[in-house]
Amino acid sequence: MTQHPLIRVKDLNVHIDGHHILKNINISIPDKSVTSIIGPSGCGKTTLLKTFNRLLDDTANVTVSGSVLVDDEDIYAPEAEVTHIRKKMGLLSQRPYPLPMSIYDNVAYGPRIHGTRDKSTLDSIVEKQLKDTGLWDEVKDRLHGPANRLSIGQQQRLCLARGLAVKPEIILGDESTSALDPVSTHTIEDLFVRLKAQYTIVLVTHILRQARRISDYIVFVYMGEIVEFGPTDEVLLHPKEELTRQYVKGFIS
Amino acid sequence: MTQHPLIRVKDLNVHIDGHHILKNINISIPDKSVTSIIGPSGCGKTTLLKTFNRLLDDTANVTVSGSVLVDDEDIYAPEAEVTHIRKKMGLLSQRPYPLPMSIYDNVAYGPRIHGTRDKSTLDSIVEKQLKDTGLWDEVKDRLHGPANRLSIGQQQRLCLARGLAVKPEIILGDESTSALDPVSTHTIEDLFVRLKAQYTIVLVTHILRQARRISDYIVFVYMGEIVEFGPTDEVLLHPKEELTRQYVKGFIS
Amino acid sequence: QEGCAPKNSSGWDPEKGLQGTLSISGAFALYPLVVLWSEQFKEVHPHVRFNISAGGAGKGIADALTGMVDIGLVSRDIHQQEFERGGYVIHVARDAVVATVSDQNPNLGFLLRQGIKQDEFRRLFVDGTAAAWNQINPSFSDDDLHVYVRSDAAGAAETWAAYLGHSQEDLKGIGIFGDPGMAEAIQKNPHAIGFNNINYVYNIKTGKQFPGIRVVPIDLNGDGTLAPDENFYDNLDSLTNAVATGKYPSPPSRNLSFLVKGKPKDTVLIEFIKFVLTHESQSLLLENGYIPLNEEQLLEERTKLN
Amino acid sequence: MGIKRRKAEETIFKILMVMACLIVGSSLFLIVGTIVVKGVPYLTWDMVSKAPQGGFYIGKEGGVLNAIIGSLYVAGGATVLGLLISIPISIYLNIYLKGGSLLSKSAKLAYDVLFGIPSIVYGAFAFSIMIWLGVRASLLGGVIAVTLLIIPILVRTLDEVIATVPRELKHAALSLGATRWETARVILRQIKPGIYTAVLLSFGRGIGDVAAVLFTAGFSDNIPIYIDEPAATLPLAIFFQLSSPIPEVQGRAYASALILTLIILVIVIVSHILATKHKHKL
Amino acid sequence: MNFRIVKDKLIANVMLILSISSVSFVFLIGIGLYLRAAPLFEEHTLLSLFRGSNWAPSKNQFGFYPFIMGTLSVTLIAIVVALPLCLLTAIYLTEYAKPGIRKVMLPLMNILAGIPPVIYGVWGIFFVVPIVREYIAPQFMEYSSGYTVLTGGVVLAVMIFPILVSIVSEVLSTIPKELKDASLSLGATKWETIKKVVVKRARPGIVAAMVLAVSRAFGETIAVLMVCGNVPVAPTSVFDGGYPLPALIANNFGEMMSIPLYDSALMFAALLLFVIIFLFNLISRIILNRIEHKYSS
Ligand SMILES: Nc1ncnc2c1ncn2[C@@H]1O[C@H](COP(=O)(O)OP(=O)(O)OP(=O)(O)O)[C@@H](O)[C@H]1O
Ligand SMILES: Nc1ncnc2c1ncn2[C@@H]1O[C@H](COP(=O)(O)OP(=O)(O)OP(=O)(O)O)[C@@H](O)[C@H]1O
Ligand SMILES: [Mg+2]
Ligand SMILES: [Mg+2]
Repeated sequence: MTQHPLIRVKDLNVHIDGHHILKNINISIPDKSVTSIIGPSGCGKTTLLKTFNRLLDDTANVTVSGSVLVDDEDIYAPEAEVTHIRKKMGLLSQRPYPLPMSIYDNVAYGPRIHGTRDKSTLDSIVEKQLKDTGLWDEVKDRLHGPANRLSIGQQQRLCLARGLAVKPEIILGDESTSALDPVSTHTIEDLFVRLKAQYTIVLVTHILRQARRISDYIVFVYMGEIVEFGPTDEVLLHPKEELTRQYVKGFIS
Repeated sequence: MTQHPLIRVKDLNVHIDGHHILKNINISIPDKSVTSIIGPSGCGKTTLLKTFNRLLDDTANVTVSGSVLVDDEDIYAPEAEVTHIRKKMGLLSQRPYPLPMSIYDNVAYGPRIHGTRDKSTLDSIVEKQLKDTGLWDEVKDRLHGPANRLSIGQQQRLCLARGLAVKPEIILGDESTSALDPVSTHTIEDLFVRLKAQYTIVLVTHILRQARRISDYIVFVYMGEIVEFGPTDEVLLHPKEELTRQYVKGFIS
Repeated sequence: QEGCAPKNSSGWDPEKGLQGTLSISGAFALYPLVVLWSEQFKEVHPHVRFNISAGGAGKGIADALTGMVDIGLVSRDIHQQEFERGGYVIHVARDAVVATVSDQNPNLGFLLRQGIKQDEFRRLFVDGTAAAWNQINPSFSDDDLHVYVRSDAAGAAETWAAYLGHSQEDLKGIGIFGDPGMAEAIQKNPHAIGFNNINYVYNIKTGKQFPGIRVVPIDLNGDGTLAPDENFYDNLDSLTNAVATGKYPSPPSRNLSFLVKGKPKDTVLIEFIKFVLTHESQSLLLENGYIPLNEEQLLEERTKLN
Repeated sequence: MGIKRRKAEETIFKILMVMACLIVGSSLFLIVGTIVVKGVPYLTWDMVSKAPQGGFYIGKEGGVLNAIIGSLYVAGGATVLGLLISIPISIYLNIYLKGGSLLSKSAKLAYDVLFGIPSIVYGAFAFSIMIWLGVRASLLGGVIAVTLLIIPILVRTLDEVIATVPRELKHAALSLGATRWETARVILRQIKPGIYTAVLLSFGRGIGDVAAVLFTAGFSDNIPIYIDEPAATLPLAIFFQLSSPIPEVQGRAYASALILTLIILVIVIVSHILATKHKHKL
Repeated sequence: MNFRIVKDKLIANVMLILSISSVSFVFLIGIGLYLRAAPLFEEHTLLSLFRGSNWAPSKNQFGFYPFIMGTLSVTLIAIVVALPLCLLTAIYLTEYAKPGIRKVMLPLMNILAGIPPVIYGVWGIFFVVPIVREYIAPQFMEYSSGYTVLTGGVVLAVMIFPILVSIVSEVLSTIPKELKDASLSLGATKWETIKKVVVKRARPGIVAAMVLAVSRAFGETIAVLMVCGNVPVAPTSVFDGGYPLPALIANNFGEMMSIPLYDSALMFAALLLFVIIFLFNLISRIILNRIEHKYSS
């Protein structure tokens, strides 16, 4: 871990409805690299990503304790500026939710609220993002049609494009390719690899091959706890913990 | 194709909002086997599955022409009985939607409406289905908690369990493992393989390896048309069409 | 629990005496009285049932004329069309409408001393052109004049208009809802003039006028002063006396009536109306702010039943 | 547009919202306050436990039990009847019919129109029919008129709420082989809080309306026992007592209004409990 | 099994009949009103009824112009007052307010929906009339009684608060949290999320609630008639008295229903109101359909 840790999580605990969902999370996520979070379904990966972004704030019966430091700023400090934090971190949620507007407006939404008004600038942002995510050809004829008519895979890519259009410093992707075919998956993976030169990327993924292909570090979460964290090859090929070994066995064999 | 074709689609065309989404589909899906539908995101896979089930019926601006014969009964015939057809075919939708009730009630919903009232029978159905889908251990303590609090992957397995509890003759699974970790995916794949002895299974999947592992036949759809249909190995290893070759290239290499 | 009310035939039964059901509906003004009367009637004739409901004079008339009820309670004049459809009217009580001002009215002294003539009232309420008090009578102050009339269709307004030779729709002014509303509006505005039923002006128990509100006397003979025999507004007794003897003109005093369809034939109905027209029943009126019929009127109404 | 300006905009609107909420809240509190202040001095046990005895309306003994029971019968009966009619209609329009069909469009238009028709017109309409049928003012007449009055409220509110249910939910139930009716029941479950809102709105409208019952329910001092007897209702009792010259009786009008408010309060609380109980189960 | 399907079909037919009969009910009311108003047309032309401004039934003068203007102005004032207040309140309650406030305010709305119009009228006389008379009107003119279209509009606005706030809150609260999260995680402030996403998604519902509220305002009777002065003259300023159609009907129906021509005139007033509401709804529905079409899934 040579790089500067950008996100530092200290003693994070999350309770939902009295259930202890995340337990004593301590982790430092390095700058300018791809970190993958893996773990069985329901182990708390999505919850972890959401705490980075304070999206659990207004859910009923949720208590979050501990601290999350981003660029040495504690985002759970009372004086923290949530909007600002969220702009800095782009969360690409697991279930794509297009905003109730056209495809174009979905992508332009972020830049617009952050002050870009110029039509041609917006046009080029939209085009670039849609091309980057491989959606351009599929939707270029109906940019002004409603976004919720897209297929699920298209929605997923649209939400990716929308999230990347605000140029977040940190990208949090929650199973961002789960609904995509191999070709589109490839496009997105390439995109992430390109982006990591400038951004910090945290991905949740179930596909160990994908984790292997694109990530520098891997976090293995099990039942709300971090079991192992380290460089990709170490965790996948020579896991220290028995639990990890069990989990990646399918991959190794 | 030695088996008896169970679903026969003839000259099926679907238009949505004036766009030609499915074009001249002709296919016979064989009995007691697993058929996988593959193809790039947005090519019309979900739409095709929905036409098998007449779920497009109530969407505005949709026209369906052609015929779909299930067991030699045309489901688009005016006198066809939709509820009956839908019971026969269990559609597991791409985006899991738990019903607004408890986990238990979600699974018991189907058996209940189809006449099972006995508490202990229901209990055993619920337990069996949840065990089959690998969810039992995760939820057995909160069977009567709300289903929409589950993680996405858990929801997906719940919806699987719910759909299988009806004991449909034909299972239509739309990317049924997209949100699952390798272990759960494995459980589900095994389940499908076991089920095919009695049922006809049609799956949409993006993971070519998965298609290879579990399916007997493969349909490759591209831009609303069926490009190739045949036994798994033929299509994946020795595709006849150039388009198919392109698509499965990533897999072959 | 629910079902249909038992029907019993109406008439005379040797064992039970009078028996039957009387249905009554109509004006709110008469409703409390009729309820009282029916209670007393039932003490004598326990086997008579009453169904009394309120809903407005027009509703009472419509009900009575279509045979839905036996008696319609009426607090306004009966229109020709209603007579033509068989309305038969028996007066059962009297009421009076008086003009009212605030006791803070700058002209109160003048008003109490000289009253207002009929044609001055007409200028106030019908012409609607005067904007200051002295445009009505030069001896009044030049304060603003605000005329209040009733915004709801009401017997009182109809009667007041009839006194001026018009109908309610010809009265011009700011419409106020209901008698209590009018009394309150008058109390609050020293420059206003309006009209009320007497029981909203006099406290029934003490017979005195309510604080804040004063009756404007009518200068009956138009001589510009209020002679002692024109001045009977001091308390409720003297006013009701004046109404009963006809010193206070009609209109603005008015009849409250029962309307039945055709001349009544049903025994129970006739007995009840007769009962209402007895002195004993009439004596209830005064303590409720209404005015009993005098001897001649009672006789006249009773003969309508024969 | 810097973050400061955007934050400022949010702050400004937040202030506006708080002000709006205060205005709305305080005007409403004022109304309830008026009723409480003017009604409490006259609120006695007799008011709620006795029917008017002779002379109640000139300030003597009695209470408005007849009107309380009449109102509960009328509003309760109408709400139940209204639900029985309007739930099927809104289900039909939203679940059975294809979106955008002519019937569903014209039905929505029809209900919007019906919603705006003054209650006096419903009263007059029901009254005309009653005269035509030879039915006199009675509990039944009142229930029918109020049912007509609240059906549009129920249908349109339910309609709006059902329209927000995602289509996927409907598909989920359908593809399990549920009939449309069974699917409808799942959706009703999802919108239960909305149903409470609709019921409360319409019950409130039904129990508070004067004009619809004025000609149809009649007004009687007897506690209604039979469905074809005239029945007093609270709003009419309030209306009527307010116009009395006697301060005592006017005061009782406010006490009656207070009773009415308390009845609604109880119903709001009970349905709230039902609603949260349901949420717990979900 | 078959029984379920038969049941479903049966229910479908019952519902179809219910729906169709409820649609025809509108026609029934329209036709009923027309028939009862018909005697009036024998003596008056439609145009003279619309344009005439003299109201003197006993002299056979039936001018409805003042009443139409009265209705329109009172309703307009009510909407102008109520709409922004209620939208802001509903948004505040669903999105910003602490659960405690929400738990008090929303049930309060339901209680208020049940308070009889008479009480609103009395409240108007106690509070709104004096405020208009003493404080607002003197800023603009010499004297006003306080019984004005403005007063009527304000009281009416308060009366439609409950329905607007309840329905709009109900619609807003059904917006999925994920959708809001999507916008928030793009760095939008909460307000921006509400303005651009929540309100947009809820727009059909909000517009429908508005349409309902306006319809209700057109038809509200007793409370308005107690405070708006009821002078049958078309108002020229908000401080003039006005006389809306429902007030005309309610005022006179009980008293005059036994006089045929008067009765017809009142039924004509109801018919007029019916037509106004119908046109309003038709137009807003056309607009609503456009919106729905654009954003529906
Ligand atoms: N109203 C519409 N107008 C134009 N195109 C539409 C409309 N509705 C759906 N489509 C298109 O229909 C196509 C088929 O969608 P479908 O959901 O069947 O795709 P899919 O193959 O399941 O994709 P995925 O793998 O992403 O789920 C998509 O390209 C979608 O954009
Ligand atoms: N109210 C609740 N009561 C009990 N458990 C809850 C509640 N809400 C969430 N959970 C649990 O929290 C756990 C973490 O959920 P999360 O969505 O973070 O899982 P995940 O790792 O993202 O899973 P997936 O891979 O399926 O998306 C799940 O097991 C879920 O069931
Ligand atoms: Mg997750
Ligand atoms: Mg799909």
